[in-house]
Amino acid sequence: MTLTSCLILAAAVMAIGLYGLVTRKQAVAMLLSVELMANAANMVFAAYGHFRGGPSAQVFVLFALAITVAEVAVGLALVMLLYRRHGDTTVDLASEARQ
Amino acid sequence: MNFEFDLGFSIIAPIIVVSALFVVRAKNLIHAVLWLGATLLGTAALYARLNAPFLAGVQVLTYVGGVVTLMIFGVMVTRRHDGIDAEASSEGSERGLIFASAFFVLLSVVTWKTAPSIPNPAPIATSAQLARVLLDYYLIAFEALSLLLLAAIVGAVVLVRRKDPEAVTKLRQGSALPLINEVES
Amino acid sequence: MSHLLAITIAAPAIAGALLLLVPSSARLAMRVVSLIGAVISLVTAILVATQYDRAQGGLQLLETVPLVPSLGIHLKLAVDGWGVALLLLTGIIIVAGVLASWTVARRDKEFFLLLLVLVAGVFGVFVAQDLFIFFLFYEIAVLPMYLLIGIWGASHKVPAEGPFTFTWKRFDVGSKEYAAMKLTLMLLVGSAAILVAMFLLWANSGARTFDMQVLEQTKFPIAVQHVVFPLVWLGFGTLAGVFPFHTWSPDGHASAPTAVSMLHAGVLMKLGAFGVLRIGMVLVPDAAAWWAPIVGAVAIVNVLYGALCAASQKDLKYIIAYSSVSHMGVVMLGIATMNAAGWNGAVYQMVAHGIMTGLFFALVGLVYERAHTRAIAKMGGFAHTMPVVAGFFTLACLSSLGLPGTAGFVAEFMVFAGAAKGSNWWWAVPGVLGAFVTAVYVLRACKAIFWGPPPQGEFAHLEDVRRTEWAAPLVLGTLLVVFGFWPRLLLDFIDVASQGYLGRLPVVVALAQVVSP
Amino acid sequence: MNAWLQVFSLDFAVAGAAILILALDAMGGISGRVLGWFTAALLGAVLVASFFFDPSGSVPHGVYVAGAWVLFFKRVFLVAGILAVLGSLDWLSERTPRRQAEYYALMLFSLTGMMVVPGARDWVLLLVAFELMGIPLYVLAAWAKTDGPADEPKVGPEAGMKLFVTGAASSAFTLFGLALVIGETGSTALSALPAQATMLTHVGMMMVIAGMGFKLGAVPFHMWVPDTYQGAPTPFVAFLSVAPKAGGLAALTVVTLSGWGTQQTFWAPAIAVIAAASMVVGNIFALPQTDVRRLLGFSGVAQIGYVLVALGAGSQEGVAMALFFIATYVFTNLGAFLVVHAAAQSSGGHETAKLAGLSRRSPWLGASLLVFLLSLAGIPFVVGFWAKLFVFMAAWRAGLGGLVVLGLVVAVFGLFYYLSVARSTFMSEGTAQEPIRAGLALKLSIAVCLAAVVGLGLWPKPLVDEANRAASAFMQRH
Amino acid sequence: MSPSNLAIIATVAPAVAALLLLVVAPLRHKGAPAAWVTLLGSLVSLGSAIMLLLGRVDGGADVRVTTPWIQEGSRAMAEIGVLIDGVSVPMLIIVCLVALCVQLFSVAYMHDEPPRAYGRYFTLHAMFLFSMNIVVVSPNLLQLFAGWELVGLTSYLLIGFYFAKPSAAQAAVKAFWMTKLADMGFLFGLLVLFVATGSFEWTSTPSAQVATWVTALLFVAVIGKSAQFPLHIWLPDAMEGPTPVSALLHAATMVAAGVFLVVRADPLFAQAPETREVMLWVGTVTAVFAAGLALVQKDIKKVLAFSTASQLGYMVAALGAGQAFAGFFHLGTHAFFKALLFLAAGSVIHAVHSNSLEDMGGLRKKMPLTTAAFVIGALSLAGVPGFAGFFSKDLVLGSLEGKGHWIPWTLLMGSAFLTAFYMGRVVIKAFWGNESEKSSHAHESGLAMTGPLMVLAIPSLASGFLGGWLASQVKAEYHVHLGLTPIVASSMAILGIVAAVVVFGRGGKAPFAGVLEKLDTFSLVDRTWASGYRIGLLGIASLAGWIDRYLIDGLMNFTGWATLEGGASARKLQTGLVRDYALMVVVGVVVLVLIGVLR
Repeated sequence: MTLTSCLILAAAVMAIGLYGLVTRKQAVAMLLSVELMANAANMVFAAYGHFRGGPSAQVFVLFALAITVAEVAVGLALVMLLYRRHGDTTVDLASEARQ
Repeated sequence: MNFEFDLGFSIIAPIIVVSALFVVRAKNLIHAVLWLGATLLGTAALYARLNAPFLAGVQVLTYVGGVVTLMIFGVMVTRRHDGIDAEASSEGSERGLIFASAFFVLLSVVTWKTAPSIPNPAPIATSAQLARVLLDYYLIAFEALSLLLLAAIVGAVVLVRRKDPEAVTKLRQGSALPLINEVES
Repeated sequence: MSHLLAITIAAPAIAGALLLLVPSSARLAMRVVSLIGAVISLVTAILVATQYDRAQGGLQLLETVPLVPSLGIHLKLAVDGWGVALLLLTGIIIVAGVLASWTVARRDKEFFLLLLVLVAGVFGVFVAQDLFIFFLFYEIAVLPMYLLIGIWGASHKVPAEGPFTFTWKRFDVGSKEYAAMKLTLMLLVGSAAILVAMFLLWANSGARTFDMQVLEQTKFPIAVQHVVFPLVWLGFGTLAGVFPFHTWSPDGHASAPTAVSMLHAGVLMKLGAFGVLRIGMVLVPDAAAWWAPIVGAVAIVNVLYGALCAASQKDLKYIIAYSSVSHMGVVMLGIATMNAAGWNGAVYQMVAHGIMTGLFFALVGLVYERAHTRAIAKMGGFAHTMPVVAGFFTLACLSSLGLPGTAGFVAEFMVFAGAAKGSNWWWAVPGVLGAFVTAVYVLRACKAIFWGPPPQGEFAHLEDVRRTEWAAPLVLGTLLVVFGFWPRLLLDFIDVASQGYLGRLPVVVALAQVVSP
Repeated sequence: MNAWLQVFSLDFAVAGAAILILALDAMGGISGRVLGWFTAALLGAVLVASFFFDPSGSVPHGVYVAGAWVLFFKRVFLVAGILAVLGSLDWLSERTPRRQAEYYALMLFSLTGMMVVPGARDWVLLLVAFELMGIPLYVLAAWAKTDGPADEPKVGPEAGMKLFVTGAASSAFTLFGLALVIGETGSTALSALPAQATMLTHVGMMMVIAGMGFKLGAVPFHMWVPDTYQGAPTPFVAFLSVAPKAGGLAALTVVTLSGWGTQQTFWAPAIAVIAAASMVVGNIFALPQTDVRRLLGFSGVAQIGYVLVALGAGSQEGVAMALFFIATYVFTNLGAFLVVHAAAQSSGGHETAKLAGLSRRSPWLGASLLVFLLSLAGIPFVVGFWAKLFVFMAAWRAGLGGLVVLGLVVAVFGLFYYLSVARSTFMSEGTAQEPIRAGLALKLSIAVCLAAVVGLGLWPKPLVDEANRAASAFMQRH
Repeated sequence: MSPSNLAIIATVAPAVAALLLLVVAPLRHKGAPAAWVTLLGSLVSLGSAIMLLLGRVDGGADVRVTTPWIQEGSRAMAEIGVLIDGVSVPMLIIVCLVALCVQLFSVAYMHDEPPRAYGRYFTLHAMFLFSMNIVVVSPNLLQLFAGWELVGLTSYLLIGFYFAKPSAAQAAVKAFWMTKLADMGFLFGLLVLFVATGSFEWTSTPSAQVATWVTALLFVAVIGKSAQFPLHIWLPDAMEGPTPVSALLHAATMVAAGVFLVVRADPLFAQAPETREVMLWVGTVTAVFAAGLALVQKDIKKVLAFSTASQLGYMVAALGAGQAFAGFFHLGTHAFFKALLFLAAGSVIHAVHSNSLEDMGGLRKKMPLTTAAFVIGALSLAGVPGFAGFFSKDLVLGSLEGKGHWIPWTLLMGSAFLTAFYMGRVVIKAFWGNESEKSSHAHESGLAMTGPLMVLAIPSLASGFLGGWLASQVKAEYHVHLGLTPIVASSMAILGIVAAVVVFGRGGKAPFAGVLEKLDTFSLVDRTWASGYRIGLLGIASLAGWIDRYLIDGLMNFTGWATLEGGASARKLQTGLVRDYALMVVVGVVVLVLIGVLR
């Protein structure tokens, strides 16, 4: 196990998250993809933390986790709102605002 | 660059990747959330392997325990009553695939070329160290983070709370959709 | 240090501000305030002319206020001989313009406000000695036009034809909104070019200044000049109606209300030519000398092509509008000669054409107000009922075709003489031909409108000029003749400026004095 | 601890105000309208305080540096906040009377985040502040929920959702990029960046820039802009279209010039590309818009392009001019949105056509809108001209002539659509004749914007001097 | 009073009159006062001219007074002023005298006009005299040009005096356009001269090539103004104006300006033999051609018009032969007798209310004075020995003989015969023969009209004897030589009259009349110009107009259209789908990363 392999693993997860983000129609599924991406970022931190040492990387992960959770909370609220509006959480339905 | 074989990583990495793939491709949203849980657990294992047990713990607690639960809740709440599972989108998936792979390839190549290899892992930071830094160096950030969480909570509550008389009236008239949290006031 | 120049600029602006305080119902007060503002600037313009020392020449009545010194921007006002002549022109036209818009019925407060703002900008351009301020005033002069045309203008239909018929779906070609938008956009594309040129001059001036006196002394690298000149030429040239960027002009002038047409064709188009002369020719002389043949060649296209287009028009205002394109070509031709005769002629033509076209549009406005049509085919015999209008119209026609005894002759003759003297003597040929074509179309129009049997039916009782309407034709017509018989009234000012600027350009003068045949 | 208090006094004040508002609301008995005025007053007090109390200084470890630079931004944010609160007051009390306090509180939270951003010199603080600025915006964007006139498409949730998804994606990228950057440099301090720059750092930094670009609404991270502007409550959009932009600009400036300053060759091309793309795309996409909010949205994208041109200059002058630009942009764009809001309230729609006859109905509103539009178009004697001019001059001096020319060319497109709006307001005759009704707060807010746009247009020097001072403070302290 | 002041007064007096009438509208609108003002102006002019003449008789020298007019780089590019010499003073007298007579005549002739029109008429007359005087006294070619153009303007306004008549309007415009077309030559000539010599003096001596160019270009203007072939077509049409106007403009003064120009610029023309060659031939052709057409005109004024063109042909031919004095002399005599003829014709027209020869006949009993005047004029025109026309025509033909231009000489002799022949025709048709319906009610005009006739009859008879004096004024040689020319010329005149009596006395038709009539009605030259105008000018104009509207402007529209369409189609990228928005973020990141990596 090297830093490189860890980073590439993270990149893979990030890419998968990206893929999910841009292909899934379901709002919740998009949230899941965002989670994957955030998770990938955390992996990178952790990997650097392991190989480079020092507390900053790990601290950052903690902050990142908190931020992600906050985002998820708001995101889910929005999903709920969307569902009330359209009766579904397929975000494609929410495309009225365009001309 | 030397590539040493590491059993833990060799097991964890495929789990993470495969479960992540299932997250984005699973037709059933509940399944997808569960697969996410698997990914996150795998990540926690990776943290542990990376000498960050504290992180692993946090990961399990907040993510697997918190986020995944929240997600499942979200799915349950918003699933349509006829119970049909959502299908993974296929529209535009080629574009997504292309750009996602482009991103991956790009990043991998750069990583490979930069070769940030540090053969000897540094000494790990203890939880105590973390706490010290958190409350000194990162104090302001920490404070701001608390504000951030407060804002998120307030925001989330405001969004889902149903108080607006107009909406309530509409709901009573049946023009809006029936919801789990019928009418608050 | 007198503040004559500042007063000249400020008077209309302050009158405009005062207009805001006049209640909308006090319509006469509104007009009087506007007129006073205009008259004050005319008077100060005349005072400027009397105070200007012709023997000394150069820039006089200097006023400077630092505006953004860190960027080399100063509010620097001063006047040279050209400026004197053009200030007078502007003062005359705005007074005539205010009088000509006495009968504006709709939203008159805004109308006068915009008119006065516009003219303040025009005054500013002619006296600004800081490139930046020059540009600033230029923009102020150009922009109110959008609303003036768009709100108070007149629309008409242009039949869809030609290879670009499909664009009619998107544009209401011929409508006032179309005209206003086209005019504004084209002129602002020009402004963008000017801005780039300005940056180039500023950045290469060494001193990082916009002071035109400093810039005049600066020897810019030839590469810079070669970029700056075409930008200035086309940028300002768009306003001067340089082919093929003239197409805003016919539609714009045809759609604009009377006073606006008067001001726009009479004064605003001169801003463009003045910019080319003052910035292009004076600040970057080396590139100007290189580009002059092209400028001149395009100018003669303007002269002839504009005249031919005018000859084909059936709408009175379009005829006058195209004649402006043609006459501005004469101005540009004069500028391109780069000798004293040509420059004098160009500036003189600015004045002559300004007065002439102002008169034209004032009269067309009168005719239109009464007959409610601009189609020549419908008119005829109007001289029986409106002889005064007919008389002044004929006078304007004569100046337009360059008849001796009118200002137009002096101007055109000097330009042609300058052209013939310059390195491209043949420029004079299409120029003179253009004057002939002008004779054809103006007299044809004049005949069609005013001559013939007395009008019948709806046109039988058209009124001749009424009291307030006398002023504009009388003043402008008289000046056409006065300046035609005694050109030195203005030429003495203009010449001293041309001399000064030419004297600083030894290379160019040597080049221009190659006598050809 | 004292140093902290002093340096963060203004930020604490705003955060405290947020909590105070929430608490007052929880106590009950105070009408939302009063809360709104109270919020504005609190912000006003903080703004006034900023002129009498110098919060300069830095906290231990150099995590945060305060000075003229920070103060400039804080004032901009405060002004934007006050104007937005005043502008929202009537709409809120009429449309969502039951959740006014939360609105103000969330706006104050967001403001707190913004105010911390410019001074942050540590990645963690920067990130948290940035997110603190962003997350309340997601909520506010979706504020309309299902309310609104029956004939209007209810795009409130959609507005929030679009902002959220693009925002979350951007955040994820920022996080990932930061992970690379911090990992490579081994420190969360921005100052560690230049010394340790590897290619991975650069890749990470690009992702961070992308995150900032999202907040700025720069191309290609701008897709949310028109949709969100259309769906979110217009008074909020007025805020959204200026304050977070200023925040994003502050963050981007700090990240590039302070953190990454010596690596200009790496980031300058990226900024230039984003700037060019923003100017072109914003202006072209705005052309066919029929909804004023969308139109102003795309115009905002273009305006951000202009700011980035100044930033791309990478010089102290460029920074100063960007500051000037964004400060004036606050007044201009906020004012424009508020006028549109006022007009739409009366005519029932935000389409350009619905503005017809505005100048007849309410001459002052019409004139204000014209002034704002002209300012956006960069016409002399309103402040937008100076802003654009200064930006271009700075860029020109830095050798970005190409960008300047491009900007000038596409500015002409801009003129077209601004004038199209002006045409509706001034030239078309609408059916309605009665004056637009607008509350005192809204009028006050618009009047302040108008006064600022015209006043600064006539005499830009004070603000230029201030911006220069802020920029020089920033460039010297790094 | 100094000669220069006198000259200025002579020039400006009509201008003052015109200005007064223009500004003080009531004066003009009343009618009669306008006539007095104008007459006063003309009288002052004439008086000053006579005083000038007396001064010269007393041995006064040439005087030239100028002042700068147009500045160019601190020096005067052009000057204006007066030149008093042997050419300008006699010409001034001729012009003022003829003008005064015509104006006097008009007082009665035009009295049926409404007062406003009457006032306008006299205002224009004053303007005309002013313009003509500018030409006459001008010290350089530029001022001459200015006056020349002003003459064109007033002639335009006078021809179009009856502007309600479409034909008059058309004729006025046509006259202006044709002369303006030719005047371009003048302008070019001026420019070439200016470029070559830096001045507009006719005394300058440029290179031979330049002189040829300048004179050739000036001659183009002469062709137009003096109604030479092929630009003569405006002259017959110009008869639409009131008859006194025809007398003034198209007989004595305006058309003479062309000849006057050549006389003035003789020093230049002397340097350009090629131009003179051309002039000789143009003059000859015009003389013959116009005489032929004069033969078949039914309108008395048109006969006179063509005869004018023909006589101007003589003058031009003389100038072409290098005998400027001959041309000038003929110009002077022609001015008197042609004015006389026109005014007499006017008197006839006034009496019978028709221009047509068919409506006349047998008028000699009813209008003896007019008849006498007309006959004197006709005899003078025909060149019957003893009359003024004889001397001048003899000089013209003699100069051709002297230079050995035998072909033109022969042709002009033939033309002289024709002249006598067609004038005989007119006299016989109008004054002898049977009375027509209209002529039966005719009666002699009043003194106001016959008076000027009598005044003009005197110089028509006697001015031929002034040749010697005139020659001394212009410092030319002059002697009546008794050679081939006078004999042939006088026999031609007499033969012509005899032939006319033989042919027309019995009511016959001229030989070849049919052909000539065809030629006249078909009017090839006219048609050529008309189609040139319609197809050439208006055709190109409408093409240009179309191109501008639909191609050039179309291109501008297209630019706008393409931009807007571009915006509209680009808008489709804004799908409204969140996924796509997210995708754009990804794209952006990838691009940025690429930039970062590749940089």
